[in-house]
Amino acid sequence: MVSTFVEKLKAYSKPGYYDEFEYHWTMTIDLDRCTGCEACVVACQAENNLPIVGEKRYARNREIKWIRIERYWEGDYPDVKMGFIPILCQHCDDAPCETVCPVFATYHNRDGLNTQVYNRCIGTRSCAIYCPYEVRYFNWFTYTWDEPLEQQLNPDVSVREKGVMEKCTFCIQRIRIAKDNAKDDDKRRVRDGEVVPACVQSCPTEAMVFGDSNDPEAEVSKKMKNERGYKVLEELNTTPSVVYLKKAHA
Amino acid sequence: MSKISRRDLLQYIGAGGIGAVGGVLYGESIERPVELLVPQVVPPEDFSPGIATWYNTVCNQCSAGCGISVRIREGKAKKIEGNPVHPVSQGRLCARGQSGLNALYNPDRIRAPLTNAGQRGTGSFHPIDWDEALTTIGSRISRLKIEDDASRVRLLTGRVRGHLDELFAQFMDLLGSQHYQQYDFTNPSALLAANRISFGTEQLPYYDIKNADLLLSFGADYLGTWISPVHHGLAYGHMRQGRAARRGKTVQVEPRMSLSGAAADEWIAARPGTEGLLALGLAHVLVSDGHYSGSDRAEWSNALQAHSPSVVSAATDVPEDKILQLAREFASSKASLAIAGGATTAGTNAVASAVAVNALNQLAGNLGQPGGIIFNADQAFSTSPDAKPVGMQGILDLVAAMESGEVDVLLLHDSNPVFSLPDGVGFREAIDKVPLVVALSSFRDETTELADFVLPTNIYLESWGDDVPDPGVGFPVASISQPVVAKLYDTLSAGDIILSLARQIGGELPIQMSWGSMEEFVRERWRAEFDKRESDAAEQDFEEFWQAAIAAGVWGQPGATAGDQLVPSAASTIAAISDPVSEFAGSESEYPFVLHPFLTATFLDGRGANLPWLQELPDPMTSVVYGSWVELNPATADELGIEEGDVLEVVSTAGSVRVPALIFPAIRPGVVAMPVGQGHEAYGRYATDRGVNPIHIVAAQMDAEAGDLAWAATRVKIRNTGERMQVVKIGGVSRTLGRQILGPADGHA
Amino acid sequence: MSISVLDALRPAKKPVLLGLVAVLGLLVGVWVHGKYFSDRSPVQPIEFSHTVHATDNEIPCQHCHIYAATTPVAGVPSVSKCIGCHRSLPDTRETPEILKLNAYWENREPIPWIKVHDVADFVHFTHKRHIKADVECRECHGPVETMDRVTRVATMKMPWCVECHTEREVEHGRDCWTCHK
Amino acid sequence: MFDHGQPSYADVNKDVLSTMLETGPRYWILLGTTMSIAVICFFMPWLYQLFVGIGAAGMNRNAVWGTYISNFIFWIGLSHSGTLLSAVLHITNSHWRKSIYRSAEAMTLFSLMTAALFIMVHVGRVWFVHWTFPIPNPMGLWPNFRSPLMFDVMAITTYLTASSIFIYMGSVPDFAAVRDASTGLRRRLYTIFSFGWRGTAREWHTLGWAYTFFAVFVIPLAVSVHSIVSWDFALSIVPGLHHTIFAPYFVCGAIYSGTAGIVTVMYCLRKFLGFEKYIGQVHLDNLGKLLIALSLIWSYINILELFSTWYGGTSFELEALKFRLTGFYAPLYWEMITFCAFVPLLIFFKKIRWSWNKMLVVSILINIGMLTERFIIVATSLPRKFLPDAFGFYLPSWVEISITIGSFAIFATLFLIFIKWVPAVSLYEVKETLKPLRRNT
Repeated sequence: MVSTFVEKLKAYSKPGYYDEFEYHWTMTIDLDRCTGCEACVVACQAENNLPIVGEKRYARNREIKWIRIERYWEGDYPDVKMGFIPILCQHCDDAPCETVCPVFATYHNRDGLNTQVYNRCIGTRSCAIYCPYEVRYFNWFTYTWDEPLEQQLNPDVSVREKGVMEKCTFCIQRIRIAKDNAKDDDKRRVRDGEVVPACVQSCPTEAMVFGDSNDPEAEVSKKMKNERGYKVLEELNTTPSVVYLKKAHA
Repeated sequence: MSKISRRDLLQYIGAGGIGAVGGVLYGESIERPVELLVPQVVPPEDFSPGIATWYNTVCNQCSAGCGISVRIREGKAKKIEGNPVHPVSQGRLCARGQSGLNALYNPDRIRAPLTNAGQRGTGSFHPIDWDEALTTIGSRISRLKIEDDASRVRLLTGRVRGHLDELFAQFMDLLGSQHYQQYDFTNPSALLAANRISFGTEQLPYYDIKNADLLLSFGADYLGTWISPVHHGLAYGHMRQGRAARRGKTVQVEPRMSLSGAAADEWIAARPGTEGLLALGLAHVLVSDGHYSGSDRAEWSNALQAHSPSVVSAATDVPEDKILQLAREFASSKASLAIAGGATTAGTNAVASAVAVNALNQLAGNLGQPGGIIFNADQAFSTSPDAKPVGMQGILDLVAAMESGEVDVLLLHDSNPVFSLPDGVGFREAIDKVPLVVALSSFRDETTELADFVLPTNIYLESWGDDVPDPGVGFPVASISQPVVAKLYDTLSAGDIILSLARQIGGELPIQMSWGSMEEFVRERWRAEFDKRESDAAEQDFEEFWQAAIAAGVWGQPGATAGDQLVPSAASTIAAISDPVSEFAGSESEYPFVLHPFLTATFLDGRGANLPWLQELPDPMTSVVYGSWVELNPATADELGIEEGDVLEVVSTAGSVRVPALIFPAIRPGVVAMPVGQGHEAYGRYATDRGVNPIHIVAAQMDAEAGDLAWAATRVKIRNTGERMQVVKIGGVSRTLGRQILGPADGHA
Repeated sequence: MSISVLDALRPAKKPVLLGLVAVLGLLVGVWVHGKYFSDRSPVQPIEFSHTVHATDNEIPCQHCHIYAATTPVAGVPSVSKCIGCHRSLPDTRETPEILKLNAYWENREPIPWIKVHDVADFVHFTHKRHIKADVECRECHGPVETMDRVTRVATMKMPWCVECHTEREVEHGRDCWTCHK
Repeated sequence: MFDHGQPSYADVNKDVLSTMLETGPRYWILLGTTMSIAVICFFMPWLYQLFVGIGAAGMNRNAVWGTYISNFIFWIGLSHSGTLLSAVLHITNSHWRKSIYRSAEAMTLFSLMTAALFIMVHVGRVWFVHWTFPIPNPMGLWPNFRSPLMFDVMAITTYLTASSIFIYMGSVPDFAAVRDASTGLRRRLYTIFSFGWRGTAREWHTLGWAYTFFAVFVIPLAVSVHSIVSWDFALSIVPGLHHTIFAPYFVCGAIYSGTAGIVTVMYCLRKFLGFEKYIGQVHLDNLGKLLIALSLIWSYINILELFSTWYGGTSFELEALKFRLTGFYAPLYWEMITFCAFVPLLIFFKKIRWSWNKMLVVSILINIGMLTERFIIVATSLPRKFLPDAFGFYLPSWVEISITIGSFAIFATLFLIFIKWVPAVSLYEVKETLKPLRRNT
């Protein structure tokens, strides 16, 4: 009785309920390679059925971009520098958004992914409040596609209705397919490089690397060890799954 | 509780029953509606429902010629990615390329042949069927042909490569008209001209950024818009972090920071139009400091003596020691590379500047070196038959011809001079003098709107064709483009239209151009190439080769190198060195600012403006979406008391536009920059009436040598209209406020 | 204490109780619907009988639903598939239903079958997985081989899915993203 | 304690019951107006929002919470001190409470309901809001008990239940009185309401016991409720919200605004129902003193918050503070400080404290201040969190403003209905306060 209670308590103390993950999907983004070209942004829009919100709604900050490039100027003319940094869901292992959702619409799955279940979401938007990275996007309206643009919609990803929260999934549909193939291949594990999210795939400078950091041989695990590596807002202890590599100097 | 009477009992049962029925009805009401389950009549071989297939073809969003793979589910294109085996894109793709799907499924595509109801330019068209359109046009042309007046037929296309180009050429040739010309705003005319001068070959060499240690870019936004951005991106990534303990350095010279400028380690805002001069200054140092020790050193120093650092520094407003330091780095670094593009090659001194940069490369011995300039092997197959007029000079001649009534039939394909040339050129007016204007186009852009007949073309994702990337990649390569989806509407590929026109015209055309379709034509040509290479090959060998090529989307000979690298003597360059300073239209006193129109990575010269994904894509440097803006240096803005969103009237000698201001930290004072691409009057719901087109206020000047528009050689004045307009952008505060977002401060890393 | 709620309620007892009973009935109704009224058996464009095909002629399911084992979708047989067999069956060639079939084939028209089993668009369901897990077709589709007209036997709604996943202790069978997309 | 001479038991019944049994046109007009305002300003815009999507409101990517949440907190706040006050005063058996607590508790009830409405308006898919309750379901889905919002649901429902029972229990004898004074259908209804109350000593004893029990039970509950509401913010890591002080801050603020609210309601009761006899100077005086105390505590906590933020000196917190004090919404902030910290100091003067009109003004100003306080918390912190490039801005849309106005109408409507169904002043407790009977001539 007491022991089970203690167990439950332990479970609760871990946002994801998992002490270790089957796979631990992780991404590294090398800011020294990133040129801010935004190929990833469009790739994501194409892959994940992001709506075309239109100018009026943009003007009121109602855009939906699961991955966005943030821009930071340093210094002033003539010694002015621009720093680009792609910001997407960091899939924190201690994600504030997960604890606050009253209906478990967002939870940590066994792959260390911070997932969002659109069907379960009731739209309290508290997750967006609690998320320090502001990567959660809300469907303020029902979005439509001018015929025949809707023919492009990706059948592996559902189109979200108004009133639900959505965000980067690390292209979970691609992970799902990779796992499916691996399972058919007498239940082997997914190999490194088999899963490539749309943004990583498109990146012309190969700034992004994605993989399972549980696998020490995976490229991503090696990149994470780079001395330029850091995590954005690390001081908040949300233990993000996205590692950035700082821009190097000449 | 008292016992229940029968009457009560019945009532209870009644109530329960009603409830139950209600419940069942409710359950029924939440049933999903019935859908149909429609089988195929005959399933295709490779069909497996719910599983995606990938088809390879060639991207057509710009002239880089990236290979792409398109993801198909149940016959619909779902996503475009780079073709992993294609040497140009190597599996990667830029935002523009990926937005190709928006072109394919664009709601504003032309869905059937159109003819204008009565007068031209009103934009009132009504659909007709192909036969009618083709016969009308065909008969008109054939009459001219019979009257031996075929030279009154003109063909103006965009940048067309591969065998479609040959088809066009052959068509005009057989017709007996020498007037097949191309126009593309992004055509690197100045570079080609300069290379003709310096290297005696009018081709774009391969710029080996990948292996460079120091990349010195004069105005070339090689990561955003210049020549082959995706390939350069790959190269850049490798150059930065791909090599162990060897991080390449990049320096960018430009008046307004571009994507490449943001990526650069050093960003130098030289006085606009003097970048070439800076190059010469560097060259001077290379020679005078003895970094260069060629036999022709004397000639060099002689040619460069006028360009001592002090002089150049004064002219370019770049500190002298900076010039010295750069020059030394450039000379000392193992693999250095200088490139020119953008505004540097868009002044009245375009070619001179490009030559200056060539000189720099020659002095540093970068020719034919890894990490330098590598001349291409002979292309996979020569598809461009003969040099045809490309660029503004050609348009001017065409306009003159049209004005003087020498043109009876004007065939337009995939080119929009009305939008991408200054009004001063007078294309719009001249076209009125042409009795019959036929446009082969997928969208109703400004130029297409002026046509009598609009023949809708397939999107490249629906057409057969091929392409030879230019510049090449060091070895012979050719890409095949195949239809990846069944065509959506009653359209034809440009090639097929030409072929059926040929049939209509009759004479020897149908005999000479006997191919049933573009597909057949491309196949024929490839067989010819195949036979040329393996003369003793049997039919089914080719079949295999062909199938393999289609599957891969590309064919190449990685083994075959450029052969003997030509290292031209510097003499011609030395001879060509002049004083490259651009002349600007408008006096500095009256027009205090230099107008710096820049191509955006999203719209390029405006061809991307009808794609919603690109309209919604924040501009990389400013995060602005939809619409255009004019950039000012913060200091300038303070002086004039201008804030973001103030609508400014930007006036040049050629005209004026009204556009909201945006304060941009990385632009030279005395320069105002405007993005090119918006401000369409036609071109579909996403592009029309959005922002302004700076090219309209550019003075119609040219670089004589290159014969192309000097779009960066105009001065403007600005007036605050007092109106305000929101500049729609997603960025909030673009300073880190001391937060370690871009990484821990140094020493903590 | 002597405050008797029941006494106090006496005047209102009847209506209140009736109301309660009605509500109870409602719940029962919903449950009954889910359990017993979940069938759906639309009249199909061709009166196709699984009994004839599967029982009398003992054709295995996947002979016609060829994609079931390999793809997410089981797939209805293409018209060519039907015609393929029926061409070689002279005795059936004249029946009215076969004539309909021939008509479709000659006009190269697909047969507009009406969907009987349908899962919501936001559900990621794959036949392959379930067949690989040795789930019998009948476990979800019922004894189709005995149906002259196909009738749905299960709601195909989440409670139904979850029930089975729980029973069989499917690995991650109750993780939202196993079935939702 | 009665300004106008002591009334007799009969008077009490007459005065109070008359407000229920005799309804003049003025009442109907009043009710009609409030109702129509509620429909036009609250429910119609809400309907519009349901069709269009939450985008009808001014919220955006950077500020996903807005006026709805701030109003929710405001109304929860108002709900305090109703029941809480009444309970506290009951166990400290201070007599002056007796004639005001009924309406005070009613206030609690109705502001809670209004608050609950705001949750409905706020969420994106209100038609699924029942998922926040642990209802057994065949899909085996449960709410997330780690979520502060979940605590909220629990706390508020409990509080609502408790206070409704509390108020109902207190009214049972009065229902009986109404029953005896009325005939026909009304009589039958009140027979049910009053649980057949007969007024035996035993019943009185039971009632007293139960009532005290609930009084004790409600006090910690009330405190917990607003602490939990504050946790919606405080448990986040948003700069400007992540403060340990938040729970007491909110509780104090809640009671503060609640007490001010009571003053307003008292005023109305006197004005419109002629309860001058029962609600007198003494009540005003005591409430006034209470207000002073609360305002001082409130100001103290504010200063604490500012100080600790400034002293902590992290970039995030300082930025948030700077924006709050000097940013776009600074005027609102300083308005709040004036109304909630300085204006109440006037109550020190007897002149103010003893004048109903002046006190009305003060109490309303205080609640305006509290309303803005809630708004500022939401509007200045949420759009400016950690990543400057994602900084945004929040401006309420007409929908939000109109719904805010409408919510007051809803509250008023509920209250107007209430005074026709329940004696707005507790008959029997007032009688208790009367001096031993003299037959009056």
